[in-house]
Amino acid sequence: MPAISLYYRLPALHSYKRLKGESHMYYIQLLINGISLGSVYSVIAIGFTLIFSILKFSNFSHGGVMVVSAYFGYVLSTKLNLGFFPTLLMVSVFGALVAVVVQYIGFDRIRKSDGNVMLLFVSSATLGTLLQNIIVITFSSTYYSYPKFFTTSFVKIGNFTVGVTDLMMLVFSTICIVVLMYVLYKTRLGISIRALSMDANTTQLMGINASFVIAVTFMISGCLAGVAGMFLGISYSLYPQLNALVFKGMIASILGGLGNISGALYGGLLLGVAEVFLTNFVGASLMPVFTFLFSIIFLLVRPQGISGKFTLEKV
Amino acid sequence: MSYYITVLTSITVDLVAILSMYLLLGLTGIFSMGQASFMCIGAYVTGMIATRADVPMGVCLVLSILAGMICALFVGMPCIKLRRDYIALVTLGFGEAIVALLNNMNNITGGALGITGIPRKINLYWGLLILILTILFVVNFKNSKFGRQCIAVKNDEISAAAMGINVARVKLLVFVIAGGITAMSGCLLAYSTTYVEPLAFGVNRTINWISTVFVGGINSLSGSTVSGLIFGILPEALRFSSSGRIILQCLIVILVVNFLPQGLFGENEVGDIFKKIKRKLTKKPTVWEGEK
Amino acid sequence: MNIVEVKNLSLNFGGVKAVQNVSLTIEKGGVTSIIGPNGAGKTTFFNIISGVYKPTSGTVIFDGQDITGLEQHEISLLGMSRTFQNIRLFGQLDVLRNVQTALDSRARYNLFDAIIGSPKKRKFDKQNAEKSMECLELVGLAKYAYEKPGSLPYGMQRKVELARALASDPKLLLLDEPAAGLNLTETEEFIELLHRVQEKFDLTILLIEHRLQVVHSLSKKIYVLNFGELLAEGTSEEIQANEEVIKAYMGEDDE
Amino acid sequence: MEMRKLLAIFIIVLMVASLVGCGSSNNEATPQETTETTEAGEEDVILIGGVNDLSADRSVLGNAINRGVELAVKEINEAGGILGKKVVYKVYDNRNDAQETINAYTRLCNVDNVSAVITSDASSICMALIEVSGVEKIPVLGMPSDPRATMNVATGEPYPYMFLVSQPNAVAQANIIAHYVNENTDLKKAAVFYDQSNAYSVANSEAFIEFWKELGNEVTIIETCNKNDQDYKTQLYKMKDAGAEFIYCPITTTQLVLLANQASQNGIGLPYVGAMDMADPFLSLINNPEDVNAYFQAVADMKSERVAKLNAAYREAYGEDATVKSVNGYDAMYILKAAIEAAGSADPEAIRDALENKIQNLKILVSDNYTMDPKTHAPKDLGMVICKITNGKLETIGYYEAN
Repeated sequence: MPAISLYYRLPALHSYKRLKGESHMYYIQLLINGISLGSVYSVIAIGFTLIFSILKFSNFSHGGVMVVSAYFGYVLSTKLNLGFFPTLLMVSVFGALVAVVVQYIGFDRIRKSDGNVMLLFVSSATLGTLLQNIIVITFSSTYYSYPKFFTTSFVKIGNFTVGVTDLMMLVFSTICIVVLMYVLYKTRLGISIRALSMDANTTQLMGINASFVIAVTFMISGCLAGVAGMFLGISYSLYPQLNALVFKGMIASILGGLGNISGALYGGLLLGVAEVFLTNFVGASLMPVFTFLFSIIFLLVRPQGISGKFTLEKV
Repeated sequence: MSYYITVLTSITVDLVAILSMYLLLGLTGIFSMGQASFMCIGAYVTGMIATRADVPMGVCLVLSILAGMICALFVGMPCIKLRRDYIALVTLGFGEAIVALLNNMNNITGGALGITGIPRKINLYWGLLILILTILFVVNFKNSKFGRQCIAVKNDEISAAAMGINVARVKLLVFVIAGGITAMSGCLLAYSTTYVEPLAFGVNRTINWISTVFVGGINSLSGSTVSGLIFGILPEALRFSSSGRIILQCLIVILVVNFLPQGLFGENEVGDIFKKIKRKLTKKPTVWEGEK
Repeated sequence: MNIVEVKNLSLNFGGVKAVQNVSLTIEKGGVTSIIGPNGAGKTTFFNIISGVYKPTSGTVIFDGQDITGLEQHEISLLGMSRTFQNIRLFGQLDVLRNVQTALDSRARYNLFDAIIGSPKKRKFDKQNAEKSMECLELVGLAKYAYEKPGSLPYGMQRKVELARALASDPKLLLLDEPAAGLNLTETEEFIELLHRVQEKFDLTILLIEHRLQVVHSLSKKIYVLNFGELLAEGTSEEIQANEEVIKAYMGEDDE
Repeated sequence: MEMRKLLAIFIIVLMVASLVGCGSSNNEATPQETTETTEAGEEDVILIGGVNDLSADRSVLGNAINRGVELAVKEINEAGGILGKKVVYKVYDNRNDAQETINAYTRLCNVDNVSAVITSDASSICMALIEVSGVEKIPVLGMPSDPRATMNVATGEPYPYMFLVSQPNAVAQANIIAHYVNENTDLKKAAVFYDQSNAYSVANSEAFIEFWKELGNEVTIIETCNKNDQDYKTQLYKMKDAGAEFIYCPITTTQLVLLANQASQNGIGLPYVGAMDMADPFLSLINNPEDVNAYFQAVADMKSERVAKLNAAYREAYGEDATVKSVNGYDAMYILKAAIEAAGSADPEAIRDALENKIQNLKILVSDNYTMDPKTHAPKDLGMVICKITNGKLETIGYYEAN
């Protein structure tokens, strides 16, 4: 065995061949990749920000719900041999149920006793860890993956390739967002949710049942967590640490303007595209450093986020 | 009983970090999600110096604190005036950036392989000494005008500013001090584990500290300390059950947060008892009844 | 001599003109009042003067110094102190410490003094605590010094806020609807207290109120704001006789 | 308010009670998670300790190793134990954390009085034990990939109580695969893709790059990823562009799945050369196994006769297929058994000496003539089994030694 120096430095040999040739095509492909990565972040961020908008705390149990749903979908699709759509349906229902249970165990009491918002955060982070560890205990002895739902794994659109799971993710996140927007802006329930997010006290005075609306909001958020979890499971395989992605959701929702639904969508896409382009130009190794600098600069330039409105605090 | 000494030493190290979390979250209401990265900075400063030169512990301690404070200044400056939630985002991103940097500069930091062979210089007595000094620091800080200003800032920023308190400066001051203390705990960690690696300082560590502070009582230094002690000992006591102990820990946090929102100690401090007695013994303040 | 001179002050909130081109002066000493119906921009005007909001245009001169755009705490340290419409005390600090925060920002000792508990620190803390206690005695709340403000009734909380604002020996005291939420006897008591305070401290008080009768006996000069604009100014009698003011108040039925 | 105070006091009392309860039970020799509980006194048993990643990020690997050890202990006890004594195995979780590991190890040494400790395959865990093992003087058997875990690289001296067992370190692994690929295939231009936050991945790829260049081949591009990255397409494009003939990717199974799925989605059909994580169940996890061509190494061929007994026992005990990590744990226990037998007693110092000098030509699952190198505290010239994946079909080529 030859002696080798362990501090041997790995140089980053980046190739910029693409720059000479058909560069614009390459960048469009990068953009597509960024958007498909971003759509994952968006779905997480929307579920995350939905809760933030009404209860004003960062709901980290969202990641836990995602993981549990992802494994539930795995059990359904392998043990019961359910197809893609039935599984997706069941998983989103399951996610909604878990989220409601989580809200009941973790947040209901604190919310009613009007405690510190940070208590809600601590409760959610703990519940997230709890859910993750339940999965670790039940499933952690080996790796699992979903069965193959789609016969082809990628489609060609012109010269560009898009993965089928990415495409499905994009389609479903768009559907989710459209449905959500419809519910929020066109139905009585949605108006209640939005009213609650603006002014909880007045809303309750106007005869809206806050507990019910909050429970429903958690169900919607849980649904999104279920969908996100299942797609993550399909494209990224199952592992209990999947809930770490909730941090990306948090970053995306802050970039988008905390508590703003459409902002979370844009924030997710922005984060996804930024990560892919940073990986291309500075390499994955330094990507987190530049993401950090990017987010600081972004917040300094636009402190209210992409879609956030700047409101002066009432004195 | 070297085992108990080892465990207690590791608890003192964590307690120092929890004290800094108390300063940030309990006293001033700053929500830092990446506080563990300051511990990482302290640990790495110590690791890099102690493995290259035979320097006394004090030097590393001071350098770690300085490094932590400088980084905190750098991170805090741009975001301290922004909305409260943004500091969580920026510190979270900072944590990931630090890990990436450490992994990248592997000719200085050893990259993901970490740094081995740090001399073991911390024993329980040193740890306790530093812990007690830190507690004294925090107690004196809390009982001075700075402590009152911090609480004022936490309760109501606008009202605090109307009292002439420079809110941004107070927050930055606390953030920098907390960065220094956390980095110091990192230095202690490096000296007690003799090995540091970037992955040990993830966001879960910070979340653990946050829950510890809340369980003890967000407004009580004694509470935070006691709950730090409990959460240090409890996993050791439950060591026989690998999965049970995490779940039990989670359940305790959820129970406390739900049923004792003020934490175990509420706003009580151990020192308050003496103060109350003293107040009862001395003359009562003269009461001005008004013109009735 | 004028302690405050406001020239052409305006503030827009995303299209809404909260304060429009207001110019006024406040003479040193005595009580000056700003009245106006709800939503007339009185509190916003206060917030601009005390530095919470930055004006879109115009200047504010306080005690001969241009304070437009200064931070809240800088203005406070120049000697302007205020209370809030919805009481904003520090819930976690007891009454005495609430008052003491106003003096703490003026206490001259540094972090090092604080940590080692130096004589300098102890001297300042003792001085300030004594002074705060005096202020509490003045408002008649000394026996509640070690209570949390949340446990006191509303009227007392108002007095604590007043004591806190007075503790720093301000040149100008801004009171934002100090009688709001108080019943008739409490209001009278409060007016009484203000008289006393004014005599003792020799300061200038600027008072916001939307009920004319409250300021009637106190103020030597009254400004009337309506829809963010200055509607009228004059002595109490002049204002009571002013047709426009009566018209503005007639539109409002909730009082 | 009163009820809250009561509740607070109740919780504190509960915690203190559990502490006291556990503290007192420590002294009794009734370990809770043992494969074999005995009523006999300490004289009749040999206590073996375990510290492993049973929860947190590496729980899959830690549990697999631990189960391997447990099965071996069960087997040994059924066959009459070691030196006529029953083996009691007591394992603690470390949450993949260095500080926890040190606490667990000192507890095993001081409270449980074990004779030796079997630990994780994570280098970080083993490296955290270097210092403390020198103080407690209880030998540690781990599977760290980083050579620094068993040897002081600066002085060339092995740490007296640290041992690498049942698999070669990352450098030796890279050496094996680099030589094999060089000699038996016509792949020349390598792209290296590694996880810069994973110590094993970094150590292995650094060594591979050096060996590969030494063998006169070319490394065209080096790309990295981070722990929680989800998108490798950019790196894949770059590697394809750079004209690489294969991707060397010593990354974790989860990451490999991601890489293979995204490569086949984007029609990047480069073959992979990898480390151990391409073993089963890797192929069953990816969407299009038929797109995968790869060479990789494993400590054992999981389908061979040698492992059949372990496989059957594992399936019976846990209802799942065993993985190569269980082989590591299983062999570690048998190496320890051989050392104790050679030492003739369960004295930690004697076991240490035996581990250093008397492990020779042992027949275990990973090798027919397993020998410990006293100079490095690592297995001497241990080869690995080379496996090949052709269009999604896994076949075992055979045992291969680099020299």
